[in-house]
Amino acid sequence: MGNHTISPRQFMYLVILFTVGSSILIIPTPTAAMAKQDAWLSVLLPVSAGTLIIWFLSTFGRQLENKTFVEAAIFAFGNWFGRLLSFFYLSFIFILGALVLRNIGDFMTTQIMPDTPLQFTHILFLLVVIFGARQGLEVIGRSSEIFIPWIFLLLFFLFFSISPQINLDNLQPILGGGIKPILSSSLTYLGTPLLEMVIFLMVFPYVKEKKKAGRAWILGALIGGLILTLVTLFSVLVMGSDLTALNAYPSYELAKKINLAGFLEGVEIIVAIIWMLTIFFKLVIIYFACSLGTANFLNMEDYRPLLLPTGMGMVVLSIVAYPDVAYFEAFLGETWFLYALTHGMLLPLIIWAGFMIKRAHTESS
Amino acid sequence: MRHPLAPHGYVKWTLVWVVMVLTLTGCWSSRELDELGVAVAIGVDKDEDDRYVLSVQIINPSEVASDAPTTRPPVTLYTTTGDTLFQAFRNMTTHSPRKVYVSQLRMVVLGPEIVNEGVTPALDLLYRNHEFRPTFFVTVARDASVSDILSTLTPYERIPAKKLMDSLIDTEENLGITKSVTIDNLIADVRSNGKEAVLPGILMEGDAATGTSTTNVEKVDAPTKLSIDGLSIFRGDQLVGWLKEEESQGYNYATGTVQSTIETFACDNPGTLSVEILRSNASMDAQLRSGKPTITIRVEVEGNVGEVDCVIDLSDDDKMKDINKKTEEVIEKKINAAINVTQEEYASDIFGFGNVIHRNHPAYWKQIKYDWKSHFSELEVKTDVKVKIRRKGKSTQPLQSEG
Amino acid sequence: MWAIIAILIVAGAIFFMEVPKLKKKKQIKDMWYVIILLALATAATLYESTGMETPNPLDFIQSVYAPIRSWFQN
Amino acid sequence: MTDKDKQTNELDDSAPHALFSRVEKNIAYIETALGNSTDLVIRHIQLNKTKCAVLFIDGLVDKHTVQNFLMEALMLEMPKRRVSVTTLYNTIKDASLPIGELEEVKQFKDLFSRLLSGETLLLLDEETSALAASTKGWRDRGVQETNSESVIRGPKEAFTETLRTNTALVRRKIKDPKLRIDGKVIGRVTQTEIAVIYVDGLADESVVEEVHSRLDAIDIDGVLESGYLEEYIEDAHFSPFPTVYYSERPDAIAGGLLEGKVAIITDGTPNVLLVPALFVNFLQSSEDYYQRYDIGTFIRLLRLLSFCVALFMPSLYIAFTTFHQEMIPPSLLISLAAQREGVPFPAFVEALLMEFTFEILREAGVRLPKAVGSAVSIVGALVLGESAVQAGLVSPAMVIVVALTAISSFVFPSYNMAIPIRMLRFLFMILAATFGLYGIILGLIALIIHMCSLKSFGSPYMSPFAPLTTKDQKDVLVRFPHWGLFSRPSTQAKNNQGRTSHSSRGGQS
Repeated sequence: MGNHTISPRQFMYLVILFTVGSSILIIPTPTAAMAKQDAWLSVLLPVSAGTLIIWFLSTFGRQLENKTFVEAAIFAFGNWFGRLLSFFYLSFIFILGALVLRNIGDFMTTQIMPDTPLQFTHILFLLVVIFGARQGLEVIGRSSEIFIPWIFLLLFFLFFSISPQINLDNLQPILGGGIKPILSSSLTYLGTPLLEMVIFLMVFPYVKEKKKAGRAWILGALIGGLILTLVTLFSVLVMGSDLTALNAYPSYELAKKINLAGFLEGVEIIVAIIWMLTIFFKLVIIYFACSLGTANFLNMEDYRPLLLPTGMGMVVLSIVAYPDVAYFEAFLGETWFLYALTHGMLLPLIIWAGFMIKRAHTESS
Repeated sequence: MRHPLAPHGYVKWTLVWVVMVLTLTGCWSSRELDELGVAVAIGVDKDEDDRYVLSVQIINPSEVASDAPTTRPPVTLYTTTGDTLFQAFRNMTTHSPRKVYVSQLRMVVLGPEIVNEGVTPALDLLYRNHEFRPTFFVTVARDASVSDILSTLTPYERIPAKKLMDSLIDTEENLGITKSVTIDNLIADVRSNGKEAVLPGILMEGDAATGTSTTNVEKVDAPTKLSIDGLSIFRGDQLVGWLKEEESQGYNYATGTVQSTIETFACDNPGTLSVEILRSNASMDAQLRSGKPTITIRVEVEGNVGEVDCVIDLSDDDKMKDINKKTEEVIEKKINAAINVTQEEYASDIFGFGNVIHRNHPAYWKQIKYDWKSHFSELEVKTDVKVKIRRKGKSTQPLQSEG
Repeated sequence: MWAIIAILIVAGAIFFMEVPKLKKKKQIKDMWYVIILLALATAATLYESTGMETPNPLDFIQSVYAPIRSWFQN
Repeated sequence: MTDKDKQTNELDDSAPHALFSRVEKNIAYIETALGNSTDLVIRHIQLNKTKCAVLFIDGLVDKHTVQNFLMEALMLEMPKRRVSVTTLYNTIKDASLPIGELEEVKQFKDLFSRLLSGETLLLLDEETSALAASTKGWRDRGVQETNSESVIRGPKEAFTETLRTNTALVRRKIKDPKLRIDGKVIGRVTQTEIAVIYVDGLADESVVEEVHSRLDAIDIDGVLESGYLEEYIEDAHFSPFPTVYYSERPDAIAGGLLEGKVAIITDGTPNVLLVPALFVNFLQSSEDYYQRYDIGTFIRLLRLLSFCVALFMPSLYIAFTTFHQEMIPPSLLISLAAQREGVPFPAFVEALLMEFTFEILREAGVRLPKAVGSAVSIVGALVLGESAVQAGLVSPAMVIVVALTAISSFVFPSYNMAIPIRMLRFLFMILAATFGLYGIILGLIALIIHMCSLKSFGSPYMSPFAPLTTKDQKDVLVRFPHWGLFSRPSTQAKNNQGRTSHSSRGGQS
């Protein structure tokens, strides 16, 4: 499908952006609500556990050689059952895409432009995403190389300029509530970026140097996880766990508190820019994976014609997906982890098993 | 090479046009600068009918920015009422010709009624609404109505809210008798079990009526003045009392927020000696002995000899040690006074001893968390102040000599 | 009303952007897939724009996972 | 097919391919073909009893050469005894004429192109081939100082309208036998000469091939300027960004050739094309390499900054003042608000108005005769700076913004790059007016994606940023000292990477 191949480094950048995107909005609040001052631990802990998941996914990806996940499912389980499994996978991606889109829309209409209708915010964002996805993976990878330094620079600026307001007391007592709330709140992180990584199995075939790419995947997830840990850590350090949990968008509130030398104020828009960039890349990957998967599913030559119709559907779903923010919080807290677990872990395991058996079978015969 | 008219190009430009049309359909959230009433201070109180009274001090930009002196005041005050604060805000539109814009808000003044009744309902809006940034200060109007304070014009600094903010920060930094509190600090303290809130007070001297007129600022010594005054003590979200100046200082020493101040004490010989405090550091610890917590406050202070109005041999090391010790005593006395008054009179843990216990002994804290108020009054607190006087200023000896 | 017109215009624009291209490339099967998907998406959008209660897949997911969740929590 | 096409084709088709043997017939034919043009000079002479004719176009030939070398030689140096026409022809061709370039012409088509490009033809009776002597010489502007790309330090000379002069200017810079100059003629009617120049061994063969094949594919009646070619050979037709670099400066072109690029010189224009062109090339000036590296680096960063300023300043101003007032420092906000009191338009319209006014002034300034130019600038300054503000039409802050934007857009060494900025600026202003920073950021993302998707003759437009090549970063935003620039850009010069030896730095280190 065209000449889109990306280098392991570009792939790593995409993984970082994917990990940070939208999780940076979602993670701090529920973790601080549950794990209180240990919220950062409940992000750091699953980052290490996530290495295992990604190791499995990347090994699987290497064994797939140049097949995408959907192609592998069809190869392993045949035209009908394989397609059924792929359908679950694709619907997972599609729903995730709609939720991510809604995340940025919610954020924008809550914090920055309350009078702008949600639909238009979504449509504009999605148009740019479609534009990006249409250019293919190669261009997405290259533009990630342009943006990554800026994201790091802005993050550094955020951390640096908020550091005078750190209060170390906010972190104590460490492990004051025991390990249990940390474990249960770490499910949020597992569910939100980590298990979603299965989407990269649609991208992985297009990465050059598979061995290096596997390492880049793990490294990218680690760096992304570290950024999220830092964001959570700083939120708690500056605002305390109570206010972090109270805020819908703690990292944005964090940036609002920046006041350097009395004149550098009101720079919270910097955080909004980080979010928009990371969420953009997350969505573009999701979108690419979704339409490419659908094209594979339907045996189409090119995924590009699918982009616009899919976009229409995604805008609708993003609007109807939840009536209010409370519904989303409940969904995220209660169901999402299980949903992500079945699609992000169970499904690849099944297909991996089927794929290995089938491959051994075809090789022997 | 792709053909010039490959479909790719069509799509790209169609997208561009869709975006253009989409964007041209509306500018939903935009507000022109000249449509904004930039609010710098907000006053919240309640009237006799238990309705919220909202006063908003709005900048009159052309007056503030212009070089030519005018007779119109630099700020305007609008006051509305409403069943909720939000409603009062919306009622503002009937008074103010412009949309009230609060992102540049510097100060919120809470009225006597509302602080006695409980501030949480008022704080909710101030924290929930996206336009409010969490950097403005919250203060309490002391013995004056909120609208009187906010309608007082200040000399020298044209915007009264800015004057209030500046003097609040200056008083905090140079005198240590007050403490600036931003909205998120206040909310965190009000919501926390192990710490109670304090808020600085604003005092109005002089006649309220003269303060509102520009004649107030035309005199060299403005008849009506605003000043920052001490700290108020909260229990939960209600005001329960005020700290005296010295107690406020003691409070700031204990929490380590003193940046610079003056301590004065009597010499052995008649006269006084003042020490300029340059920096201070405080830490609190909780020890658990036989199931009873003890708090130790350690304060480290560094300073200079500031003013000597008595006869003393400053070249004598023992004398310097003596000054150290005396300063320590003065500071310790202030801290203890603050602790005593909060423990005995108000039963309000403004020092955050509860949080200290939580940090050091989480398990114990869990047992007493909900019963903390009663425990607080019996809490044993030790103070340990260390003062280091480093320098004596330009003169080596006092001007007064024994001869 | 305006919403419906706008949706139809957008759907029409997408149709004319994608379908003739595929037809020219003789990818007839792909063309039909695109038309079907576009029709589905347009229908969903129209349905949503009329303000009727649109079925929400998240409700469905929640109901499917409800038993597992209660088992998981115990 | 248009009428014009038909005509040219008729001429081509009806032309007999070979020359006639009678000189009158040939001359008659040529006269008809050229429609008895008054600038066609035909001199009939008798050489050794053979009828001959010398033909040239007045104004295109150097008359001095024609008289002193050609005519004189023909008339004075001819063999006295009678010889056959063939011998005479051969003698003239091989021995008699003291002229550098002399070629045989057998076809009318060839004859016309030579005649019309300034060569002098010698026709002999009973001979079916003519002799074409290169006597080209016409009024030439001469090598002058460039107006559009001036530098403080560095050579002042610029290309001229004459192809040969231009190739010579390049040759003078690069005296390597590997410098290749391939000739081409494009344009059915104009028959414009094109030269493709590259350094063999440095330039990527596939790029050279690509340049040739793209040029060969062009079918156009006329090429009056290199812009005609640019539009045909550029990669991104639907992009505001230029993917072909052009310059008037021989040193800039020579520098490009040394980096492994390919230059295309078009006769009749001083603007020489250079491919592949990357985004960063447009932000670099040849002067960067002449000044010391620290100031070179500083200026490059300054250019990038002014790129951003020129592109985003008005839209950011709109976004901040109408959407994100919290980002403006309080005292600035107050003074901005005071300035805006009484301005009748929204900030967006105000900005649009001023930007358009500025664009009009700029265009007027370019077109107007120099004498009137100063009048325009006075009016412009008054309109923009004083009256509009005093009339309360715009706020002073907006004037500052527009002025800064305008100045910033003049910083680029290549005029090319200012064009996308001028156009995209308005797009960003619309986005800012409707979605604030949200719109600007989305627009920026789309812009970067678009730029990343561009390619110029196989090189990614945004390289060496994307894809990131660490070792090429030495000569992008920062300029390393020449002794530190070890390698050529890796996307273009694939074959020969080494640029300097590592130990060639003099002085004490």
